[in-house]
Amino acid sequence: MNYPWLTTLMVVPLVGSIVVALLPRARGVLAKQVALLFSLVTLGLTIAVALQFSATSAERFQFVESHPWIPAFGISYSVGIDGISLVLIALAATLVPIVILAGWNEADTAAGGSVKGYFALILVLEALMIGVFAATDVFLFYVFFEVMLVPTYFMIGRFGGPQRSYAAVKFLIYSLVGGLLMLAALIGLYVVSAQVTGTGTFDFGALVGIEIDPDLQKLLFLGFFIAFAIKAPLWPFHTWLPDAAAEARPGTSVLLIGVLDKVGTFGMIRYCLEIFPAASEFYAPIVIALAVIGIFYGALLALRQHDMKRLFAYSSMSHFGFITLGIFVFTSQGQSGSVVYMVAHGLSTAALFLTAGFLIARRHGSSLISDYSGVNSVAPVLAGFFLVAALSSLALPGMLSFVGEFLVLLGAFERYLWVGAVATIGIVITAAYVLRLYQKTMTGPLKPGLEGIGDLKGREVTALVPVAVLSIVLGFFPAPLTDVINPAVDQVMTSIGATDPEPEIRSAGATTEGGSS
Amino acid sequence: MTEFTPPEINYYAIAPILIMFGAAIVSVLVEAFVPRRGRRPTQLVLVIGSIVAALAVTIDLRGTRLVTGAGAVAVDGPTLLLWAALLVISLLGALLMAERTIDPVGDSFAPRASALPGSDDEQQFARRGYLQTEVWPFLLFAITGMLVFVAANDLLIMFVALEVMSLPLYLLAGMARRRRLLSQEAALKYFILGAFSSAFFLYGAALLYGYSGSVGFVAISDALTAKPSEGTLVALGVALVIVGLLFKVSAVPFHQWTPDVYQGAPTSVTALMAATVKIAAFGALLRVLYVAVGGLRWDWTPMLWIIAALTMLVGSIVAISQTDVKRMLAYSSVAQAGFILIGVIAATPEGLASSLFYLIAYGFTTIGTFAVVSLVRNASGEATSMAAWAGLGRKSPLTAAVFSLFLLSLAGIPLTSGFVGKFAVFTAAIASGGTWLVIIGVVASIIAAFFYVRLIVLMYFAKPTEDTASVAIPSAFTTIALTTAAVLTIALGVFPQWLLDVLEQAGVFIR
Amino acid sequence: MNPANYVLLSAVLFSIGAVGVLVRRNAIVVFMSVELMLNAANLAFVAFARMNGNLDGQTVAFFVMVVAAAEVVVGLAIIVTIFRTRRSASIDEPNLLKY
Amino acid sequence: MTELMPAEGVFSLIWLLIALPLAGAVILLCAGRRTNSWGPYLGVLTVSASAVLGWVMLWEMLQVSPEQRTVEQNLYSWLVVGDFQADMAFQLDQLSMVFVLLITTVGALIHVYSIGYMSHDRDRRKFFGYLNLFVAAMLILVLANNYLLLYVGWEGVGLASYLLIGFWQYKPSAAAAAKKAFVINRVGDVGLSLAIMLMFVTFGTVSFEGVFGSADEASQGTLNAIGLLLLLAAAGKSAQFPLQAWLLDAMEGPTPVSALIHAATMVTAGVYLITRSNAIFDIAELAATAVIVVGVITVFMGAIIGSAKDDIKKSLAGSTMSQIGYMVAAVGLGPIGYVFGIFHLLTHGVFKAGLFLGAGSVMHGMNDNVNMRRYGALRTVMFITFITFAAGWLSILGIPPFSGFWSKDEIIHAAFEQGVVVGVLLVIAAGITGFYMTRMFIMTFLGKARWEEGVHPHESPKVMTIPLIILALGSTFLGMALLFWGDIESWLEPVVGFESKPAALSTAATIAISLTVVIMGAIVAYVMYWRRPVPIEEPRGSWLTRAAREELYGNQVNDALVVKPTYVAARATAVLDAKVVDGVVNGSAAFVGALSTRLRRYQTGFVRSYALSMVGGAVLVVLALVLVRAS
Repeated sequence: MNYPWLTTLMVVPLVGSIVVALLPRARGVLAKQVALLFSLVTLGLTIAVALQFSATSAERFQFVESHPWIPAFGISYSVGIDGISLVLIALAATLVPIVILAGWNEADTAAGGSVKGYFALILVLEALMIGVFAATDVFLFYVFFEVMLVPTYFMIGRFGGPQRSYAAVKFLIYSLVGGLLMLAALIGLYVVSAQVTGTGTFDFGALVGIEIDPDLQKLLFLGFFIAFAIKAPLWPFHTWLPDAAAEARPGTSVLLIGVLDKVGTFGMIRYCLEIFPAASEFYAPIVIALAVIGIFYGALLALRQHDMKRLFAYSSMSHFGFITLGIFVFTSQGQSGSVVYMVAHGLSTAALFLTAGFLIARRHGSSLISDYSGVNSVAPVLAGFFLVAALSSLALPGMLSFVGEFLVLLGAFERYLWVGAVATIGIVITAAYVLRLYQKTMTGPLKPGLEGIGDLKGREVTALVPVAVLSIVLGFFPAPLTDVINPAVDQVMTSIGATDPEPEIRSAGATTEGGSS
Repeated sequence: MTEFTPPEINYYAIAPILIMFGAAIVSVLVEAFVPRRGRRPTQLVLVIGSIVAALAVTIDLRGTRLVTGAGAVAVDGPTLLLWAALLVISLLGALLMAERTIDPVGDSFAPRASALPGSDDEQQFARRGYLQTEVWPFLLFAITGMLVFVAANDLLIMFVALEVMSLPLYLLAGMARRRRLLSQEAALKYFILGAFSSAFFLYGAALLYGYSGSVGFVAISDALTAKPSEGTLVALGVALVIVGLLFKVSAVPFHQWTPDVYQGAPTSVTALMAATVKIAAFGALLRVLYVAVGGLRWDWTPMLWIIAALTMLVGSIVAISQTDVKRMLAYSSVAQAGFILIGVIAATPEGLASSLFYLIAYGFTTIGTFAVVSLVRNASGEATSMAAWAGLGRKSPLTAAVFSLFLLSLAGIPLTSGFVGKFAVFTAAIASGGTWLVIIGVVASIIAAFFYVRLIVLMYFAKPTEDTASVAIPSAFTTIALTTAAVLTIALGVFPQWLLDVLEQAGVFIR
Repeated sequence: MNPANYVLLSAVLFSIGAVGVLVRRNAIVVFMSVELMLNAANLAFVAFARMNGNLDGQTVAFFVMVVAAAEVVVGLAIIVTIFRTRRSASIDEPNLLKY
Repeated sequence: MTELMPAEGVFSLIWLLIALPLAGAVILLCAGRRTNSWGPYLGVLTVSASAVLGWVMLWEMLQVSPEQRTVEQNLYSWLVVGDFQADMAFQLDQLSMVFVLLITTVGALIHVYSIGYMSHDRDRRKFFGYLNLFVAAMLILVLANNYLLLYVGWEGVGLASYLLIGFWQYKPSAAAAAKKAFVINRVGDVGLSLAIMLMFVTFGTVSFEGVFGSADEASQGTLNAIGLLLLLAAAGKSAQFPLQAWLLDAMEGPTPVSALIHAATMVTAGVYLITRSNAIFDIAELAATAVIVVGVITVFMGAIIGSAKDDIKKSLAGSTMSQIGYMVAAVGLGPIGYVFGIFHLLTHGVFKAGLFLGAGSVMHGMNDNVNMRRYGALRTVMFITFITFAAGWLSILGIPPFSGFWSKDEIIHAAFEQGVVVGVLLVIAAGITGFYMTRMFIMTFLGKARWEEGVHPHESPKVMTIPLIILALGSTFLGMALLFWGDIESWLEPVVGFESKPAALSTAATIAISLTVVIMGAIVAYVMYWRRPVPIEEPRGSWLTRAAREELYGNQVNDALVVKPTYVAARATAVLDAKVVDGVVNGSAAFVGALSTRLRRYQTGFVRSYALSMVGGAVLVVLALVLVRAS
């Protein structure tokens, strides 16, 4: 398989963005159509890649491409995907057309920028998102990681609410803080690799094996981890998120929280864990503590938000707590669960933000919960999707998010009984804030002024249906995800030298796969 | 009476210097003898031709590695590389200075520098459409000085080169057509402080001469090995020489001229100066530190360490509260000097290579930055007040995009040359044990990002107001300069390997 | 007389020049102070030449004199221009560029 | 452990039991309002088909020997990660068979009834969609062969319950009640999830077969922990103390919902869960005792609340709590009680559904007024409702030969076998039951009419009364049928391991005692509510009455112990977030900004000050070098 599939995946949206950007300013509709077309082509290519992906392959990375880029620093353009990257790329490729479709009119009223600009930025971002998950060279990853900031920054800052510039700057500065710390650690890693192997390298495969002095590992780990913790965002590095989510357009928020922030958790599982196993083990208790704090902190804050978008942001923070928790308990259930959760959260975030976005757009941009009541009676379809999104967010069994959340909690429980038990309590608060939101906005007597808002239109329904269907269908058939994730997680577990705890009693009925050892 | 043996001089090796010097003299003659009408075209042909010729020779010289003129001039890899960079950037600078379409009145220089601002005299000159063409000999002399400066292998030549480079620049700084008072003030400050700092340099040179019995770098280095015990004299000498050079690179606390001069000087001159003087001065500083007093490395490292940290932090922090674009960029150039110093301190071949990379990247980005500044105008000339930049992204998307590119490069965002430069110096520093300096550098980068981003915010996220400036449509001169800078900023960010290869081939300073 | 004393003298002259730059307000005087500093360096060069027993220092002194002369030309040009504009030779007066 | 039989013949259609109502739900919920006309019939059809299929399966099951009656159908591997495996697999045994029949049959009847009850609602297809969804989820719950799949059904019925309680969303009270039900249930769900996790950690599996097969190898501590967690789950779903507070509010939902979900089926899921996990509770003594305690407490709470409420549905809801308390107490008794718990569950499911539907029929005729103080003397105008309600009333009282008599009496008997205290308590509670049910019966159907003006009570249409009649027949005969003809004890024996112990009290004595007490309760009600006129305004009442009207302050306790502290914590977190966490960020930005304005002041614009700082810098550089050199 010599065809450079992954590069193609990046190039197509990039070309699309250039085409869109070159269209005349007045042809807004054409720009949208072209953008949608390119994103759909990318989705098609992604599906083609996914179909060719072999879950049982002995090779960790598939579709590998490697070309020297800056040999002076041991940097190469190396891409390749394992199961984890594959599902996240698929998530990105799925959400982009949905966001384009849902955001069809989002940029029309934007104060700051042109219509085609918005869609061109989305496509640039898609290329970068695919790149960041596909990179197998740490430097290349870093480049994508940082460059992603630029389109996102413009998407928030040019096409957002009244406070968008503050939010965009806060987002950027926060991210840059993380990015620069990571840069320092990255360079440190390179220098160490040069000392250990003779020639410095950024190749992920080569870096996984090398022995790093434990004290140094701890420092380097921190550099990477803080960058990822800011991106993810983990408590207490989260305060950029509510502002960004509140000010950005719903589509931007979907891509930002649904996909971009996953780079943080992806980075933790791929880079922090595998390159710095000893440090990961050392810091695991602290990280777990932060994650658990984040679960409750986000949930409690979500409970008293007056603004829908801020509520979603805090709820995401809570969810990211779960994801991080799953990663750092070093069990295959926890880690697979985290990856599933990443996908599930992407879908549920998309559903929430887009549905809320449709609602907000019908009320001239107010996202205050108190401005809504009884929407269900005038827009039942909208309310229905909102409910599905809410249920996905509270991880109702049968939804994909349940699979993720349960596995994460199970993984945590296996390793640290009390951590798992305490974190499980979080699901009650989640239910409370999600249903409180639904109750206040969708039910009750109709708020005056909402009479004429009208239900969802065909385009909007078309955008939401795939998200809802995927959430539910994958909830009952998660195998397409878990089949590709599990081998990758096993690799991670092997790299860090962790094994699942054995059950107290080997039951006769239990699966005995690998149990005889 | 010993017999006088003239030193052997490899004329071809120093041909770029000679070409520029010759061109400078011819240029003076042109001023004297060519009729007014024909001066500008003649000068332009002369300047561009000589620079291109010098550049061609420089390229032809690649691989040369020799010391000539009785040890006074070293032509080695770094020298040639710096020459090439200086010449290319000077060429871009010359193009900017040649621009005359963006200002309806003419070019950006006072028609008669000595005239009283606003006087009848001056107005008459303006009415007649007289143009200042003295700037061209000045430019050529300054370039000559820079070329010598980076090749100087003894303190005397270095001092002379310093002055040959600086004196024309002092004058150029004072020649702005608009805002004459500011321009003159900038010239005065630049001159007084420049002279002051060269006095320090010179006295330091005297002390080093007293210590080693020679002004040659190699001799000084040998003396340090021969008699390492004599401390104070050499320490004083090194300190004063370094102070003189740190002034030119605008390191804290010798930086205070920078914002005033950058702001007051005509923007095209600022562009030239910000890019080339920094390169030349760092070239000289590197040679002094690595060749002459490399043996004292452990002595000057702590001092430079502190200076670097201060430079990065003060430059970045003060830039935050600036309200004038040029002034902000001046503080940014202070901060950038600190980053380059990180690479300098590494004192390894990687340190040298990374500093050079950073310098070159910085040079192109900077000249591009100021080129954009020169285009953003309102009725009273250049609009350097930040308020006038609000909403520029809406009014002139392309200009704003290019400017953002430069800002992102200065901020060190990947896929720009600034990032690779930062990456290179940080790598060199960490490899030689400068981790904490890198961490300070990271902190400073974060602070610096703040003000770069602020400008982008202003351009894109603010609504245009009545005060928003408009972008002048430049002639081919500025367009070429701007495009080259932008292309190189991206090219060096995306495909830096060729320059890294060149740097590797260039090797280290010859001794 | 010990040549080292000339070095000391040069140091004193250098310091006087430096202090002069700091305390005097008239641009011309400030400029003269800078020249004094250059000449202090010259003195040091000559004294060191004597101590080191070679002529390099004296050669340098000649170069410095030329450079100083060039500096005078440029410096006076600038100062005179400013004087014509502002009718004052105080170097504290041009104070538009700050902060 | 019985052997699992592969799903063949009609049993290969186990999945269809669930798929039919699920398909109905999907069609009705996705197709929109255009299905309003035929949607209800589709709902009835799918559930009825499931019911028929269920009866066919029962028939088939009766054809094989008791050991072969456990059928397993494994559809696919649902969730496999590491050693964790949960299949999409169903297990149909005697216990789930019973539930399948209860759910589908009662469900079908209530669907039919709803056609009439909801005929004027503009969202009725949605209602039927939700009901279908509920039936499907409930079937998943009882058919799952592992705890994780059970959990899907468990939360699925919670969702359906949420949707149906809040069906009239425009009523804020309904929406609030729905949310409350879901959130309180989530507390129970935490218990269930933790129990599942603990099972996996202990046994390495979450399938029934695997867990029960090696339950005896686990330690007491672990089993007790699992048991208590399961009890927490059961308490949530079955509205047992201390998670009882949602059930009374849940009466905001349409009455068929109350009948189906909050009386007959869903609320009994807790009983099912404990019975299903009998292998654990048989060994975990502490947990089993806790089950009894919770059951008994709830028996009293429900009965007391039921005695004071004037809202007919809430009174019935209190009764439901109380009756489920009986079942829970029964299954806490161990092998002896499981059968009777399930037995009572079945009879209760039928007669309570009848009672609720009867109440619904009354409300239908009374313009949806639920206040019993405005009822009275309805026996003539709503004769069928009166008769069918009477059957339910006698059944719940435990008057022979009505269904409730057989099942409740067995529970009391079993309780006496276990210990006198529990037996006595349950008998006393039976007395209270006699009181409040008689009170309800009298206030509604007998005495003088206290109708509001403009109310013209009338009998409900046939589509509503026929289900009532069927359920009334069930209330009358089901107990006997199950006990004598169906032989429920031996039917369930393979699953729950029924055993008979020597009784402390003879059967006759038990019957005598409990009947006496019940009739005493009924007489008190007769005296209070028939002999004396019923005031239209509710009297102030004793402290116990007032407490009971306040649902024994359950909401207040929850508020004080959970809700308020949570909101206080949320507010504190918000302050922390804004002032400290974000404050540090904005603060450091402000600090740098302030530093910047401060530092730029040093750039005075005076050349001489620049020169001074140069000199200063030079001095420092010199000093640094000299000092380093000297050291």
